[in-house]
Parts: sequence; C-alpha cells; structure tokens
Amino acid sequence: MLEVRDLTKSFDGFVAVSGVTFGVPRGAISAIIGPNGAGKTTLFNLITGHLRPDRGHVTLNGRDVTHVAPHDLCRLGVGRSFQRTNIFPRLTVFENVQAAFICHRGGGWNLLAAGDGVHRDETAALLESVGLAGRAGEVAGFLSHGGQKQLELGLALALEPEILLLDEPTAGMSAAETRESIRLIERIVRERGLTLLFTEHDMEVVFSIAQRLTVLHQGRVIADGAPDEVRRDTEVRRVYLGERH
Amino acid sequence: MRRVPWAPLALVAALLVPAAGSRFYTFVANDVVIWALFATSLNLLVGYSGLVSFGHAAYFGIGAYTTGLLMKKAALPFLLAFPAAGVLAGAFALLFGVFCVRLTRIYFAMLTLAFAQFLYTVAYKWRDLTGGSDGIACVPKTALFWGGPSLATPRAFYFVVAVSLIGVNVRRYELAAFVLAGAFAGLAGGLFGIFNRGVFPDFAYWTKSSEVLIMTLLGGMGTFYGPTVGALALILLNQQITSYTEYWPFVLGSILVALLFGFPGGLAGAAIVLWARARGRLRSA
Amino acid sequence: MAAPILAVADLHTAYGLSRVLFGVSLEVAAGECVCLLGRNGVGKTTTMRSIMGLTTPARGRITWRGADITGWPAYRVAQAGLGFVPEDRRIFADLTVWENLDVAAKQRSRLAPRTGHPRPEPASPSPLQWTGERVFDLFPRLRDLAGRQGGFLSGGEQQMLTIARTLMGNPELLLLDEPSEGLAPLVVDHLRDQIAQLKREGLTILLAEQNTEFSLALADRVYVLEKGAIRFSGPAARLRDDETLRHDLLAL
Amino acid sequence: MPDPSFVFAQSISGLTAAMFLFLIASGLSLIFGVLRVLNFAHGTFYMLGAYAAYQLVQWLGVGPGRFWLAALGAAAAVAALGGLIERVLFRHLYGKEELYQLLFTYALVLVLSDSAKMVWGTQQKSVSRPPELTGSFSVFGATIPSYNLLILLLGPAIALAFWFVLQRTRVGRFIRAAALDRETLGALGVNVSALYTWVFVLASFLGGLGGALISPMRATTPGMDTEVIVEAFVVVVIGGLGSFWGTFLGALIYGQVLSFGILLFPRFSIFAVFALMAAVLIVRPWGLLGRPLR
Amino acid sequence: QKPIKVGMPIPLSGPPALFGDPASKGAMMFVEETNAKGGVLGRKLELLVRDSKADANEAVRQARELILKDNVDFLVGTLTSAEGPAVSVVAKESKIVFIAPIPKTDQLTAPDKLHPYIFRTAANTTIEGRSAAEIVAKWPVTRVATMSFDYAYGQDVTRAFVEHLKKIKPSVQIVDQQWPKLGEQDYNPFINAQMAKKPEAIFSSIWGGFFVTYSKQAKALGVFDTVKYNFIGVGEAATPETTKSMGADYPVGIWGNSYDAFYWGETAAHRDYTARLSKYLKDEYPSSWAIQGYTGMQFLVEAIKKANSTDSDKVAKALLGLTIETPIGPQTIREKDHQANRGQLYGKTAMDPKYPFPIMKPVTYVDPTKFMD
Ligand SMILES: Nc1ncnc2c1ncn2[C@@H]1O[C@H](COP(=O)(O)OP(=O)(O)OP(=O)(O)O)[C@@H](O)[C@H]1O
Ligand SMILES: Nc1ncnc2c1ncn2[C@@H]1O[C@H](COP(=O)(O)OP(=O)(O)OP(=O)(O)O)[C@@H](O)[C@H]1O
Ligand SMILES: [Mg+2]
Ligand SMILES: [Mg+2]
Repeated sequence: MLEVRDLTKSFDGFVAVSGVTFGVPRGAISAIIGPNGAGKTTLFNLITGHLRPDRGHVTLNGRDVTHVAPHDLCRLGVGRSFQRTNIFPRLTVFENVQAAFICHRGGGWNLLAAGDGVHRDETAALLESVGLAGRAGEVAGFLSHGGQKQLELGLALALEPEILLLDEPTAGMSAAETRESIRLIERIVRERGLTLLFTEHDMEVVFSIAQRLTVLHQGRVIADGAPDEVRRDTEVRRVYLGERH
Repeated sequence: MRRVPWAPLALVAALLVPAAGSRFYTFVANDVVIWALFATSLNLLVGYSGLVSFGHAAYFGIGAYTTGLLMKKAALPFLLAFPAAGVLAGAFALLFGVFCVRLTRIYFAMLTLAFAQFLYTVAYKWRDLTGGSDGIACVPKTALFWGGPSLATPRAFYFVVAVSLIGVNVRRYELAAFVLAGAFAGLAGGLFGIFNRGVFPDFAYWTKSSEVLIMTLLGGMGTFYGPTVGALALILLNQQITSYTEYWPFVLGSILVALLFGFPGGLAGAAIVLWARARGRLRSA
Repeated sequence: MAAPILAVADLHTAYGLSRVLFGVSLEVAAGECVCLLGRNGVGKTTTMRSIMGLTTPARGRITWRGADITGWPAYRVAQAGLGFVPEDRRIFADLTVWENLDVAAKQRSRLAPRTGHPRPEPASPSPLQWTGERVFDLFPRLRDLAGRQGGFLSGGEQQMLTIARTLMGNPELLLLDEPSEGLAPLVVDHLRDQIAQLKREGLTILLAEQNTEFSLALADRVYVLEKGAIRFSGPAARLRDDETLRHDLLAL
Repeated sequence: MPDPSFVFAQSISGLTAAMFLFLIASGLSLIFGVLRVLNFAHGTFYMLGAYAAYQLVQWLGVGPGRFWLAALGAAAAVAALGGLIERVLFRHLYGKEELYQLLFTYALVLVLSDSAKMVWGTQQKSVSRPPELTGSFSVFGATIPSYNLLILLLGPAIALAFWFVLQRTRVGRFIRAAALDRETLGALGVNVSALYTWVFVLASFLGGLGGALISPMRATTPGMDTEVIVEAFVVVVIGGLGSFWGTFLGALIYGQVLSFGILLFPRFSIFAVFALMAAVLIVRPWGLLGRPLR
Repeated sequence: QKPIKVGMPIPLSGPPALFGDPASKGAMMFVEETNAKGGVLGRKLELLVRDSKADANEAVRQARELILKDNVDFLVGTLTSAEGPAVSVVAKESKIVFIAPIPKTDQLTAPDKLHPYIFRTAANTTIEGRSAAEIVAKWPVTRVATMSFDYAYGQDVTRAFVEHLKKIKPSVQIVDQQWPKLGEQDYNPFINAQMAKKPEAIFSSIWGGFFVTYSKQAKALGVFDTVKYNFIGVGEAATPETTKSMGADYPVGIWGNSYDAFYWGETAAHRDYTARLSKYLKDEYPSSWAIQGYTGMQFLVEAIKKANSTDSDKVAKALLGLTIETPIGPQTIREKDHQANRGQLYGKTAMDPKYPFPIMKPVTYVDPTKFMD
C-alpha cells in the first residue's frame, strides 16, 4: 500500500536517510527499528511530507505523493503521531480530540453552530478506548508525560486514517498503559483494516505486535523481514539489540 | 445559588438615569453607554476567544466616519446611517479578520495594530473625504426618519444606545467573534460620532484601542457586565480627576498597576471575590 | 539504612487547584539508588519537581544534608548539589550540543552570585569531576554531534544530552526522570552499566522509571506511588523476587 | 535618473536612521527575546535617557568630553531605573498573559512619562552637538554631519558587541538558554531571575543611550516616547520579534523604505511602512529572521 | 453675588501643552488682575481650566461638563485645529459664547461653520501664510521651497503662503514641497530631497519642539548656509521659548515669527504687561503664549462690559466689531467672519549681548488688516 523507493535526505552534508527502499502491505503491522539517530523519525517526516527528500519517491496506493503537503496527505488517509508530543496544550483533553474530529470530518467552518455538540459521542468513545475517559475535562498541557502520549495516540486515531504512522507510541507509558495501548491498536487495526507503521525502542512491544521489521542503521536499511529472522540477524544484534533480546 | 436578575435590573437602572433629569448626567450616561458598547464588543473578542486586539479602535473609527459622512454629506437619516456603521465596520473586520485570526497571541495583537494604524493614517491623510486632522465637525442633528422625531435631545438618543447595548449577548467563534466585535465597535463609533457631534482620526488611533482595553480590564474581562462597569468607572474617574489635576495619565497608570497586581480579575472579579468572602463569613458565622 | 542525606516529609503539592501529592514521605541515603515506580500520572515527576524547587509544595519539608531546602528556588537547590534530568528533555534547541553542556557546567558564574546562604559543604566531595570529555565517554555518540544544534538531534540523542548536561553540574544527588525513554536497547544497557558505575563511585540517585527491568536492576530500595501517595516501600529485591507483589503493585 | 550624489545622500540618511532605530529596537527585541514581554515602556526609557542627558549637560556644562560623560551617565541612570522596575514590578508578570504584560508596560508609560513632565515640564529641551563633532564631511557630493557618522558607526559596533556576547561568552549562552527555557536553566543552577534583571538593565541601558545620543539631533519633548516606540515595534516585527539580526535587518529596511519612499510616493511613504509590516505579519508572522513562538 | 464663570478646555498634557499651559496662565493672570480691581459688573470672574489632552473628543467632553455641570457662562480656549471646531459645535448647541484664542484653522470660522457664538482672537492660517509671503516677496529669490507637516494646519498655511506669494510676485517658482508627517523626528531624507532641487529660499511651518528638531538637522546638513539664510519659519518658530531652549544652536539669521516677545516693548502698555507677566510667572523671560489667553479673556470681559450683561446672546452681539486695546496694540473682531485682525511679530534672528539666546532683531508687528481679504 505504501512504498518508499530510494529515499535520501541529508542535512548540511550529514546523510540522515540514504537510499531507503521498502514497502508496507495493506492491513499489516510493520515496525521500523534502529539505533538512536538512525534516521527513523526523519524517514517518517519524509513520508508524511514534513521534510522534502533530496531523492526518491513515496507512493501511496500507487499514487506518487512525494511532494504532497502534510495536511493534504492527511486527507488522503495518512495519520501520524510524533515522537515529541504534539497536542493543543491550552485546550482540554476532550476539545483536543474533538478538534481533530472537526478538522477531519469538517464542520469547522460552520462557525455559528454550537460547537460543543459536534462529534460528542465519537470523542467520548475514543477517549474511553485510549484510557483518558476520566480526564476529559483536564487541560491537555497539564497531563502527565504518559498521559500526553495517550492523548496523542487518540488524536492520531481521531483522524480515522487508512494508514497510521506512530513514532514511539508507547515511550513514557507505564507497563499497564502500554499494554492497554497495544491492545487498542491491535483492535483498531483488526476492526478498521488499518495499516500501521511504527517505530519503538521497547522490544517487547515490537515483537508482540509487529508482523514485519525494517532495521535502519546510519540511514540505511540493514535488515528487512519477519521478526524472528531479524532478531537472529547478527548485524542487528551488534548495532541495536544487544545480546539480551 | 439564587440568580440575581442582573440584566433587567441593569436595564431599569440605565433607563432611570435620564428620567432623573440632569442634562449633564444624561450626557455622562450617554458617554458611558457608548463606551460600554465599545468595550463590550472588545470583550466579545478578548474575553471569549482569548484574542487580544490592539487595534479595535479601527472599527470604532470606521463606524464613526460612516455615520458621520452619510449623515453629513449624503444627508441620510439616522436609521439608515447607523446600521451602515455596523455593516461597514463588520465588513472591514471580516477583511482584516481573515488574516488576523490565523495568527496567535502577540502576532495577532501586532497585526490588528498594523491594520488600525493603516486606517488611522488613511483617515488622517485623505482630507477630501475625512477632513484630515480636522475631522468632520458638525455631524448634523439627528433625525430618526426624514423629518421624523429628532434624536437630538440626549434623552431620546440615550434609549437607542442603551437598547443596542443589551443586544450584544452573542456567542463566540473567532472570525465570527472578530467580525461581530468589529461590527459592534462600528455601531459604538457611529453613535459616538453623533453624540460627540464630530469625527476625528484619533478615533482610530492606537491610544483609543488601549483606552478601551483598559476599560475592559478594569471592569473584568470575560464577564459580560465587566466592560460596562469598567467604562462607567473609567469615565467617572476621568471626570473627577481631571478637574483636580492635569496628571491624569499618572493617576490612570497607577490605578492600572494596582489593578494588575491587586485585582487581575478587574472590578467585577474583585466584586465576586469580596462577595464570596462575605458569604463565606456569613456561613461560618 | 544509613542516615539519609535527602529526606522528604509529608509532601503535599498542587498545581493551582488540582492537588497531586497527598503526603509523600521518602528518604535517600548517601550512595543509595532509590527508585520511584507507579503508573502514569501518579505523581513521580511532581515529587521530583517539588524536591528540585520547580514546583512549590503546599505543605511538607524537604531536607538536604540537614538543611531545610523547602521553597528554595531551583537554582539554589541545583547549586546545593542536586541535579535533575527532566522526562521531557528540555534541550535548548538553538544551542549546540557543546553549548548545552557548557551552560550546565558548574563554575561560579558572575551572573549567579552567592545569595548569602552558604552552600552546605558536601560531606565527601564527589571524587570525580565531570568534564566534557567524561560525558562524551559516557555517550560516545554525542562526541560526533558536539557542533550540531540541540533541536536537530534525534529523540534518543536528546535524551543522552539531557543526562549528560545534568552530569556536567557535578551533582551529588541525581534525580533521573525516565532516563531510558527513547533509547535503543543497547544504549539502555550501556546506560544501566554506567549508572551502576556512578553509584559505585558514590553518586546518590533517585530514579523514576517505567522500564521496570531497568530500574529494578539498579535500585536498592523502591517506593511505589499511587494517586499521589506512597503505596509501598521496601528493598528492590522484594519486588524483583515476588511476582505477585509486582503484579499487585504495578499490574505487571 | 536622479543625481547619484543625491541617491547616496539619501541612502546614508536612511542608514543613519536605521542604525539609530537599531539602537532602540535592539533593547526592545532583547527583552522580548529573553523575557517574552513586549515592553511598551522601552520608548519611555529612551525619552528618560534624553532628559537625563539634558540634565547632566546642564550640570556638567559644555566642554570637550562632557557630552559623552553625560550620555553614559544618562544611560546608566536609566539602566538603574530599569533594574529597579524589573526587580520590584516586572518580575511578577513573567508567564502571565500577554494582555497583562502589555497593559502593565503601558501603565508604566503613563506613569513614567507623566513623572518626566512633572520634573522637566512641557517646554522642549535641547542639547548641543558635542564640540568634537559639530563639523561635517562631504562624500561624493553629499554632506554627512560627523555626528551622524558616529551613529552610523555605533550601530554596527553595538551589533557586533551583541553578537560577540551572545555567541561567544558564557553569559551569552545563559541568555540564549534563558530565552528558550527559563525553568530548565534554573534547574541547572543558573540564577535566572538575576539574569533577567541584568538583561533588563542592559536593554534599558541601550534605550537610555539611544535617547541620550539622539538628543543633540532632536528636541527632547513629552510624547517623544510613543513616537519612537511605534517605529521600534515596526522594526522588530519586520525583522522578527526576539531575533537579533532580524532587528538589524528590520531597521535597515525601515530606514531605506522611509528614505526612498518619500521620493516614490511623497505623501504616502508612511503607508509603505505599515503595508510592509502587515505583509510580513501575514506571510511570516514571526518576522523575516525570527522563528515562530510556541 | 455669584461669580461669572468661564470654562477653559485647553491641552495641559501632550506636546501642545507647551502652548496650552502658558496660555491658560495668561488668562488666569488677567482674571486675577480683574478681580483685584473689583471684577466685572460688580461680579468676580472665575476661570475653570480643564485639560483637553489635545484630543477633540476630550475637549468636547470637558466643554459639555463645564457647561452642564459647572454652569459656566462662557468658553474661552482650545488649541489644536481639531479641538476648536469640535468645541464650536458644542457652543452653538448650548448657545454659549466661545472665544478661541489659539486655533488657526480657517475652518473654524468658514462660512458653513460660522455661528453667532464663535469668535477667534488668534491669527488664522490665511493671515499667517500671507504675512510670510509679504516678507519673502521682498527677497531677491525666485526658487522657493516649502516644508510643512502633512495635516490641516500645515497644508492650509502653506497654501495661503504659496497663493499669496504667486499673486504679489509672479516671477516666483515653487520648486519643491516636502510633507513630513506631523511629529516627524527624522528630517534628513526630506532635507536631502529638498536641497536636491536647489531652492534659493525655504518656507517652513514646522512648529514648537518639532522646529527645534528640524532646525538642528537642517543646520547639520548645511541648509541655512546653502539658502543664504533666506529661510522663514512660521508656526511661531522664533518664540523666545524656542530660541531659549536651543541657545546658540538656534540658526541665527533666519526669519521667524511669534505672537509675542517680551523684548518687543514698542508701547508702554506692552512693557507694563511684560513686567506684570514676568512677575506672575516668576520668569525673567516670560512666555509668548500667555498673551493668547490674556487677550482672549480681555475680549470677553470688554464685551461683557459693553453688553452690560452676561447673557451670551448680548455678549455675542457686543463682540461684533468690538475694538480693544491689547498689550500688542488695538484689535478688532470683524463682523464678517468673527475674526480678529491679529497679526504676529516677525523678524530676523540675531544674537543680542543682553540675552543668552537669539532674538528677532529688529522685530516688527505685521498688521494683517490690509491682506486679510
Ligand atoms: N534538521 C536537522 N539538521 C541536522 N541534523 C539532523 C536534522 N534532523 C535530524 N538530524 C540528524 O539526523 C539523524 C537522524 O535523526 P532521526 O531523528 O531520524 O533519528 P531516529 O532514528 O528517529 O532516532 P531516535 O530513535 O533517537 O529517535 C540524527 O543524527 C539527527 O541528529
Ligand atoms: N502543570 C500541571 N497542572 C495541573 N496538573 C498537572 C500539571 N502537571 C501534572 N499535573 C497532574 O498531576 C498528576 C501527576 O503528574 P506527574 O507528572 O507527577 O505524573 P507522573 O507520575 O510523572 O506520570 P508519568 O509517568 O506519566 O510521567 C497528573 O494527574 C497530571 O495530570
Ligand atoms: Mg526518532
Ligand atoms: Mg513523569
């Protein structure tokens, strides 16, 4: 469904992503892993149009979307979350998710409509499933670190994407919250036939849900395949996993 | 909590002022009510949407020039010229608002200021239309219809003003709020031009914007009656203090500093706090 | 347990009207590694911020080496020998990696004059002084990045920089808030070994961490927080060994 | 085709105006950049600088070197006043809503300028050009007063000094870090509140110095503060609020637009300035060289 | 008996306070002197001064308050050309005599604005512009340039100057006109642009503290040398206040004007007035603006005496064609446009060993009667 061909990006001579090629099949859960600074976030930014690649192409459902702006991509069904949280800190948790629904489904221009009522039920349901139902009225900027990560996941889901890119979705979440989030993600993937691509440094998460792994190192793909294969790859063990995983 | 019916009470109290008879206080009341309308329109924006406009006087000025010019040069009656003030100011607010509301916080304040200064300069320089720095003196006596009853007596005029004020209870939404705020500021300006019997470029100058901001703050931002209280307080203060000293800016500045540190909620906020405290004491007693 | 160098007694902290901590008490002895555990939003960060003077507690007392530091501004707490690694990294985005480190290096700068309150004399001066070289040894990746702007670093690189930056202040007590977040498994392992090494060298550590394996490997003692209060305290070994207890406290 | 020596003279006068405005606007921009407060009262510090310079010249008398002494003394006095105001009042405003900050600084304008009126009255005051610099040069057929030349050189000098301090010294690093994240810097052991005071003192010094240095070329009158603050706002908005080189660039653009604007559209050059400001705000609200605020 | 109350809205803050403040003191001196002599019609005078902040609607607000709350019988005051007409509307509405002693705009008494209660005892823009033209016409120059603020007063006085000059000396050519905005602080670009047109003489209407700023910058750029001091500054560019504040920096050798000058002393009445004012203001070189307030009050009081009443309608009638002896000479309010034939003092500035600042020397009163129209 999503294909990346020969994607390359450098900053002032420093090559962050170089010649990356891989594909994500529809309905699959794939993960990109790799050491810090390998270029995962940069790759995400290239795919979602936040950065312009020096070279290479991104195709979505056969259509070239290399130079499409982020908000247009969003309308084409690509949703994402950020490694560092990206929420509306002054709005309440409820309003955050509601705003995402309004942006996505429209209704934003109907200024005089009583805004409070729009997408009320969907918002409540979504908050319930990301475990924030009890905090709906709190100001988002005042949530704890983990709480903000939960909210951000909620925002990405509210955009009802076809393909979802998550950058370290469970970093900072406690074990319990992590488990709930994984369950939620799996359920939504199953129910909506969503395609998921994510990065993560928590190997338990990666190995429990990913069906495919792509390993990046110094901007290049060094391994690509089923989790078990990748886990056994000596190069991957050497640069990333270490001996214990 | 039992709700006090403030709105009808305020209306009744407001209507009593001219009935009480003093021509001077009717004038003051007019002044207060017009500024209250102006401040309320600003509050619509600041209080409800959190956007601080530093150029709100622009719309006040547009409204004032609109009625002033229509009544003086086109000899239109008040009933046509007055709504035109609101419409034209609203139209300008829409035009500027499209750009402004995309910005946040300080940039929003700056862009509104830039637009306002722009309009001020137009008013100042376009002497053929606006009379330049001399403004338009002698806005004609106000006739409600052609040949209809005169609104020139401050009393009759006052009712119109008071009624327009009560009608401002509108809801938020940024661009809509911006346009509505602009339109109401325009109406206030239209009334003020007539009341003042003259329109001057100063109406759109940034110091006017800050004056009305101070009123809003003084009364209490975000509360519906705050700006009205603020307008009343500031005008009465001004009137009292200027007859004693020429150092009014000093006094105003000091009051403002005290207010910002002591009662950030404004007079309305202070009243609420005092009220809560008094009730608390009553209850604990 | 040895005499505590940090003692927190009956700490109550609120953000505006919303109360977060309800009487947290804890102690940390010199050279010890103590870990705060708990689900998201229970108040781990708030406890650390209160100790650091970044959030003023409504009630309670914080004692550091016998001196009451409750209500001190953060910079004095830092000058007194506490170092804080915030969970959200807070890199100075416009400064280069090297400048980020330099800002934190402890020299008496002329702009931070003494405030009249003498800094409590450390009982045993920290044996090792941190320098740029030493933190680069700890995180070799940072050495290559020294000239890059902080804001351009990847998430994990920023995490390394945050830890390194705090170390540059030569703290005697290190408050680590989720140090392993966003780090690659190999780096986490390396960090764990390094922290263990620091501990052996006499550094005292208070750690908040979601990675239980990481924290239990390091901690001597553990406090488990729940809804702003201490639910459990005891030696780390008890949690390590007792799976039902772990499940009970941390839903693991 | 206009006479080249005239074009030269015109660009020099634009440049002089730019360097002078830079002197004022850099303080404004510094305060905004670090303290995140848009200080309306900065223009009033400028006015106080001019009055203080006048007063000191009265006391010191005219003579070689006296003016410079007076100018420095005036700037120092204004800096001290700035420090006092920061310590007593300003610091309670950090992190509050912009509206409160704006209104507070506006209140300061009212109080300070009215106080100046109580002290110095409404009569305009005037300071002579220092005897060392009463002459003028003729370059390419254009007359350049030597005093203007001084301002012309002072601007870049201050810019360079600023750049050096900000980029190359530890204090500068503290200042840049404080602009980004005050709390974290404090937790690293830096007394940010003292740092803020010093930044404020420095900015007030620059404002006061601007006023003192301009006094030989302008009358010192009530109201000169609001006049200049609007110009300084335009400059920092064009260049980028809080951006140091942005302020420099903004001042350069402003000076040239005014200088040549009066030739292109004689009575409407002031529109050109506002149009430019509005355009910048619409297209790049954070200014040409600034960066967006979070 | 109740005093006769006179209300005076006038700027006491902002840049025009420079003029408003001494003018109000001049009026006050007159009131005190009159009261010391027993008042008018056996009643004391009471002057209520209010700060109009140089803002038209504030002036209106103050005027209304004075009329409605303080029950004043007359208004004397206002300064800017926005305030004057604005308060005039209030005076008309309230049927109260209003004497404007300072505003110059022709609009104040233009046919469509004129009403029975408004009178002006200041020179208007026509008088001022034409007086300057009379002087410039005598200079051996043909290339003339103008420098004025781009607002009503600047435009009007410049137009009056240009039109009259062309009429009395058709050979004159206006080679350049610069219009800095009101309150401009940096004249360098305007001066450069103007000098590039090589004028032989310059007319300026930049006033007050702004003239100080302008002339400093012009002097540094060598303007006065280049035009060989063929320079005339109206807008009271040569008042003792201005020359005093600049001292030796003042461009000596140019022409300027002033409503009054303590050193004029042509008549005994003026010498006496100056001595009294000097004592009253405790100033060795008393302000030249005081006389505006003084004569404004003087006209009012003479009219009250003539009408033998404080009724505004009667006093207004009495003012028509009234001639009084002011410290600066006899003056008459014309019936036609309620305008006094007030001229100004003009002269070429020069240092005088008696004073530490330049004065106009010789200084002459230019009587406008013959070119008022
Ligand atoms: N704008 C930039 N300018 C310069 N270098 C950059 C820029 N953005 C990223 N980099 C560098 O590119 C490299 C890749 O960064 P990226 O954020 O993609 O890493 P990552 O794989 O997501 O790492 P992590 O797991 O730590 O988040 C890093 O070394 C980073 O410092
Ligand atoms: N600035 C704030 N204003 C109001 N409430 C806040 C603020 N910061 C945190 N809180 C609330 O305080 C509680 C404790 O937050 P804290 O950050 O201490 O949790 P934590 O244990 O560190 O969680 P996490 O593991 O997610 O980082 C949370 O419920 C949070 O919503
Ligand atoms: Mg990343
Ligand atoms: Mg936390």
